[in-house]
Amino acid sequence: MEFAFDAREDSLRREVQAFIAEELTAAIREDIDAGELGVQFGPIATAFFDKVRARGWTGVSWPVEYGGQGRTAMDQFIIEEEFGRAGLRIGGAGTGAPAILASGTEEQKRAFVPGCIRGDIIFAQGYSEPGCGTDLAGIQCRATRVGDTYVIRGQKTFMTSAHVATHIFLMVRTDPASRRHAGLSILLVPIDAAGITIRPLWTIQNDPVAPRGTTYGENRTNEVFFDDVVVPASCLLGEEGDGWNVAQRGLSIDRVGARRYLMSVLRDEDIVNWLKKDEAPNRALRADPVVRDKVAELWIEGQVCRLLTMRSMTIARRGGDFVHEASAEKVFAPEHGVRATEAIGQILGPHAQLLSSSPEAVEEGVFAHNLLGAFQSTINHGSVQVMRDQIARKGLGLPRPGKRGETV
Amino acid sequence: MEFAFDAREDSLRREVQAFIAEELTAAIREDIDAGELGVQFGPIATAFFDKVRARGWTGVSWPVEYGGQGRTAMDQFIIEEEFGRAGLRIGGAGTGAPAILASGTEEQKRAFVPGCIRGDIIFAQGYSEPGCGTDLAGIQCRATRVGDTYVIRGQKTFMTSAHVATHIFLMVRTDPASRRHAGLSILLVPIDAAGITIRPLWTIQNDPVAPRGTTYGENRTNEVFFDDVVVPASCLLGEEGDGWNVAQRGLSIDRVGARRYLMSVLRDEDIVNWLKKDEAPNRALRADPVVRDKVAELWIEGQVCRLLTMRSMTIARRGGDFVHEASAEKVFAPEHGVRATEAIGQILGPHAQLLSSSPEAVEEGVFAHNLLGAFQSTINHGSVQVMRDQIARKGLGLPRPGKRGETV
Amino acid sequence: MDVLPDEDEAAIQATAEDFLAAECTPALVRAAERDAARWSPALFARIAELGWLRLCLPEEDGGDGLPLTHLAVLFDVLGRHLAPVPMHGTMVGAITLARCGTPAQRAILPAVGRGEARIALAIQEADGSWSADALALRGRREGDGIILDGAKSFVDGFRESTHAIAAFLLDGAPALALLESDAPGLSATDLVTTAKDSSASLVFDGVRVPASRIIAGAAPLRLLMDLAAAFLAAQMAGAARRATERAADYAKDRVAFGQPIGAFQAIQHMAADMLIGAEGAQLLAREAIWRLGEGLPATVEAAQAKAFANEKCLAACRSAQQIHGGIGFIEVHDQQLWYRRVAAWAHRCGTAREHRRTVAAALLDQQGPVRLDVPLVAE
Amino acid sequence: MDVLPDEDEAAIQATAEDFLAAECTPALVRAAERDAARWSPALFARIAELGWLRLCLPEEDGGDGLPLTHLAVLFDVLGRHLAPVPMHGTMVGAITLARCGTPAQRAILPAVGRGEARIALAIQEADGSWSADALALRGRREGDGIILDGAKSFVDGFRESTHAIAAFLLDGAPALALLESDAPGLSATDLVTTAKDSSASLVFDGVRVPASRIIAGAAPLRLLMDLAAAFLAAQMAGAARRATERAADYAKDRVAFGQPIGAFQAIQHMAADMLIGAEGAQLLAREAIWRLGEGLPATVEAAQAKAFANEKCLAACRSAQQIHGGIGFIEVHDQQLWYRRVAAWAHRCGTAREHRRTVAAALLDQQGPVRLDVPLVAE
Repeated sequence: MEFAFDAREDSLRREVQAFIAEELTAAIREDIDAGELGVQFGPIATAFFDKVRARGWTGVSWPVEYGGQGRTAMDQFIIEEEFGRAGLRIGGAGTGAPAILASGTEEQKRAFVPGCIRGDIIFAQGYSEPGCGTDLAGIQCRATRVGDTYVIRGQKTFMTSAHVATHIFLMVRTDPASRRHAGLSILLVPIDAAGITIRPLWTIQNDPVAPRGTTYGENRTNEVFFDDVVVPASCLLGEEGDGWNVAQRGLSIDRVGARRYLMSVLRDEDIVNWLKKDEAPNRALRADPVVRDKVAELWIEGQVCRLLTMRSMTIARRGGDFVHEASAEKVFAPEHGVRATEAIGQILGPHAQLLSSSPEAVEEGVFAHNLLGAFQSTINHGSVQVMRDQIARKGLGLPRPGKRGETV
Repeated sequence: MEFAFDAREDSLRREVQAFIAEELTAAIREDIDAGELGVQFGPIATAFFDKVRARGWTGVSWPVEYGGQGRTAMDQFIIEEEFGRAGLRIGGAGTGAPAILASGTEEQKRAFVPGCIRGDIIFAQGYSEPGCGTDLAGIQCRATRVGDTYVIRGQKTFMTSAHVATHIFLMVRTDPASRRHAGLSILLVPIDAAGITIRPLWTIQNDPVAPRGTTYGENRTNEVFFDDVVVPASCLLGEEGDGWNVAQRGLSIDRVGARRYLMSVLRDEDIVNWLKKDEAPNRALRADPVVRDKVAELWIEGQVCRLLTMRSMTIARRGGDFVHEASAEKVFAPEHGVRATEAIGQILGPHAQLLSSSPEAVEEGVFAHNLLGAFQSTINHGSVQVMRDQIARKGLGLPRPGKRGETV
Repeated sequence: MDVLPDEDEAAIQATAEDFLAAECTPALVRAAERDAARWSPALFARIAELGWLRLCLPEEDGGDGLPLTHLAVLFDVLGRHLAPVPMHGTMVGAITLARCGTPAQRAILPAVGRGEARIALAIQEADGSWSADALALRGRREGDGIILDGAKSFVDGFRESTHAIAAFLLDGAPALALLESDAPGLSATDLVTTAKDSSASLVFDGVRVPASRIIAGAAPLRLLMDLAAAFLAAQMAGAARRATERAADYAKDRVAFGQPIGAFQAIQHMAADMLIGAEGAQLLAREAIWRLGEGLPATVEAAQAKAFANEKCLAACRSAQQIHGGIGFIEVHDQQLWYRRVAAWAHRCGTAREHRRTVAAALLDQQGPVRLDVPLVAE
Repeated sequence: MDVLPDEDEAAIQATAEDFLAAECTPALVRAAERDAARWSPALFARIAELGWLRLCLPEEDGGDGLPLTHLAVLFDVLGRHLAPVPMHGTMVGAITLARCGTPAQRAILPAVGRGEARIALAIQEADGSWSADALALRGRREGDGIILDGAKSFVDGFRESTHAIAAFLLDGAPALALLESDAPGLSATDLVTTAKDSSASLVFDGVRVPASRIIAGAAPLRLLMDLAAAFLAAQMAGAARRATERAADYAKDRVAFGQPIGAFQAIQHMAADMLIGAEGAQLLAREAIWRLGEGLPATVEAAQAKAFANEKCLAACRSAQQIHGGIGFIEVHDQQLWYRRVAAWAHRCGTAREHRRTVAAALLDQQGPVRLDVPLVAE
């Protein structure tokens, strides 16, 4: 056991912090905020991200031969955490590249991974459909093999970055006779392929728009329609019919890591730092033992989130396989985020309802917007219900339910 | 709506309180405590209970023709509550009489109900078996009709009052080919029938014995073995094979009412009244805003327990049927009891572990013993899991599970 | 002891449910959100026609003189349908005036009963405290009246009100002032809340209130705050119950893993807890309102109801979101309407912490033992 | 950053698990409960032979000088098997002496390593507070030493100890006294706890302690209390984890409603939460112990671990009882052993409320912003 980062990691963290403090100017921030989802922005921000890339802080843990840095997952965590704390997303989660590295052909790796690292290629995740979210095995979006092409027909939803993406990491049913997990495949689909229609789904964070750093603060996601979209068969990732396993390798990265961790715990720090402000209401709340007790309770839970994340990082570093540990993190941390959000509401009182554009809003309304969004992290990328099923079965060996008898 | 007792009920309550204050002497208490389960005791206590009966405070809501008073269920609640607060059990729950009144023959009603009221007849409840508790439909204890008799063979467990009872309210399987709820019957079996063996099961409240008023403080329950026990066929209650329905009518009374209510909430009052004592540690804890906040939270939950109980009483008074209301009470109140017990532990600190015989024990160790027992009330007479199933299905119309598919 | 609606109350409840289910659709709620005024004058006019506003006003003030429990069931139904009308402040204000006002002050009540006068409550100030001890707005005596200089915040429904009742300090003691919303010197800034209803901060710049419009003393403010907390708790219970029913309905239809998600025990148990939370809040609120109607002390009961509702009704609505999965996050889906509103209501009229402080004081700072069924009286 | 046992730690853990699974059976635990001394000298002797007691003592004191994390895994395994041996007080005391003691005071350590010296901790007093501020026992200087008159309470393992370390006030500041358990003037009264292990109240009637046996200053007491809280949290995490595993095993076998109860989602989700609670406590405790081993400030980390363990490990053990149904209540069934012990441990070495107070002070009463991954230092 070693509950500390090593000297090299500490120094990396300081370097990233110093870089952000020096380089991330107000002008760059404005440029980034004017863009979408931290990926579409103007020339000032582009220059900034070029510097980030020049430092080797994107594609950190990916292989050198595909444009990565070949460094440790912990280095990547540190870099992502520091940029995440500054409100910026730096590569990694949700990009599709991990799955391509795991299952792609040599050609696909060369075609996509360097672009993902450079930011030229942005994947949207094409899993959910109107009829299936948590249970992805119900996917109906169909791709039919016709000669050297696939013809795609169907609909996807909650494709958050579709409107800024260059490609879709698309899960389709290639075997129409198949059921459940069998007969699914992953296609890497160019977003500009003919027959793709993207329609915005505005979220409850849209009016007014959630401030930076809100947990699940996206103001837009998308429905995407595929109307006989023809793509070359070379878009297939991995084996046809093996899409479930191909996707699992890519999905798991969204359940752990810096982004998920920060999403769940930033409010713990925010409320403490807000209470420490030298203003009268803050002073009064800070002196209230009931507030203090609650804040300490949240803080301790936040520490558990951190340690569960560090446990996942330890397992990854050691090259081991997860049993139930990633699922445990994906239950405790999101639900902590919800508990923290609601507890903070009862500390702030009526200020907790004031959104970003409101006079008298506290911290640009981040607590209020978080209240609107936090529950989403208990659903996306595997609901806490499904995660608990997995903990019980994998971590404790409990049996799958069979046909249940009468219960009353 | 009328959130108050009427003048007659208030006066009844005052009368019972005055009676207990005047008549329940230390000598009587001693005599009762020397007995078992509030039903076996010496001549002093017997004289006291004769006076209670003379006031018409047993069998309160049962028909006059069978020795009852024909009064309201609320009168019975008030009387049971006041005696319960004094640590005494007065008729009603668990006696078997409600089920006999609902399903018995005229002869059975005359044979048993007046005796239950007088205290001459005491029923032990013979439901659980080693292989079935929550799922009573798994009962295997067999009764075979042989001429004008039933021959009983099998085993029961957790028969708490078997060692003081005169009869067993016994659920048996009369149709060996039947499964689940079908083919069960209820027999009213004299405890002294040949072939019945009673063995004590000592509980974790036995050494030292839990003080009076501990939630689930029984120090003994029993296993009961039936070795070809022959009883007359007239012991059958209701129709042969209809035992499930016969029992439901008797069981429901154990899920609501004064005893269940007090079991869940007495600690709320106890901790407040203990904190109000004029001693230094109590004063210090009483002044701690964190303790105050927690005690208020428990108190509010206790009020919800009271109101859920009053809702059940309202439904009963109006002659309506329960939908999910009794189940809601049977979820919230026992779990509140557990929450209260554990929260009080973190208020009391190391005193919370001191049992009844310990020096320095707080309130004779009632909080510590409660910690040992409170969880039992989330299990007995229908686990909170089964109760929640019922709330969801009956209260919200959610479907029974069918054959579940793969969940991951 | 009868904790369920009686025949009259049940009839009002059924009528209100039928009416609002038909008239107060999610589309109407959305339209009110988009409107600059953020309420539905048309719906409020219909409600006035139906007589709900005069139901519990005294007969001598043009009301029907029915017990306050009728409002308990009405607020439940208004909460169920998220009715965008200024019933809460108007009824709280009107009943306070009916109880504590002079005949001159009560002169507004017939207009309230007709829906013509609408009242907003200006109780809290910038720090958000829900406590008479936190009052900072002071009245300065001048001639036959007082002058108010200062500010109020979190004044819900001010834009659609004709009047406001403001709490302030007069000679160091609490008092209430009945003001016209357009009183000279009074200005409002809109707040933007998760509920997207109307809420405002007020600035009092030498606002003159004649002595005849002042109600002095701590008791009227106490009554006003108790009514506000209890009525809002009732409204939250209704909303939470409806959110629970909607989630259950969704769970019956939505299929995952080969069966309706409502057949999964995890969803069933979550739904059961949602229902219990909503029902517990409803019972607590109804008890408080019944006591208020009987003229009994109810500060502790109102505090209990709001403390419990804040946590449990919000949890029920959040679980309803969870059951709805991704669509709970999407603006065009209706479920979020319940969540956003209850997320605001859970922070109005006092936090759980503040209300528990009231309960704790009643429990611990008075002589003598307590019993759960013996009401506590706040100091 | 590596939060899992390394090769050495894992080896110790595996050895300890094998040994205690075989030797420290529920029957042995029960026998210790029935014994007047309430511990197992035989098991402790075997543990001493295995060298566990000297593992983390300094080499110059006859120890193996291994990092304290080895004790973290040992306390986990001791908790798993409810080992009725005085490891907790003995190790806490010994490490405090090793860190803060004079050479003369450290002279006891080789005997500790051999199992011959066993230490009980006399920290708390009659009011049960876990705080140096609550010390009331005062030492009076007399000649070359001090005289202690007063009382201590909740002294766990005193009956089986050869020594006690008592916290007291010397000239108004905290100090520790190393005493022989049979010191003249020292008398004990047994307490009866849910754990049915040994715990006592002590009366000091003119107990004389030579100056050479005094360790003055707040820091040694702080270290002692941090070690006590962190080790006990580690032990609770182990017990909760094992209770969870046992409940899961039971749920695989026990059939109800036509399937093993462990196939019900309600049971599965309860079990998942039990596991997470035990693992969270384990991680928090291990971090605290690692920091203590590195000589870093760890008061906040120890407080975090014990606060979390008190609530979550007790909840896990209680849920294990719930899964066991009626038999959880029966003395002859073993599951209750875990529940009864953790029900005691959850109330020793500080309540959640007390430990959260420590965390809150470190969070809120110091300058500068906080970050979750930057350790807080208690004042």
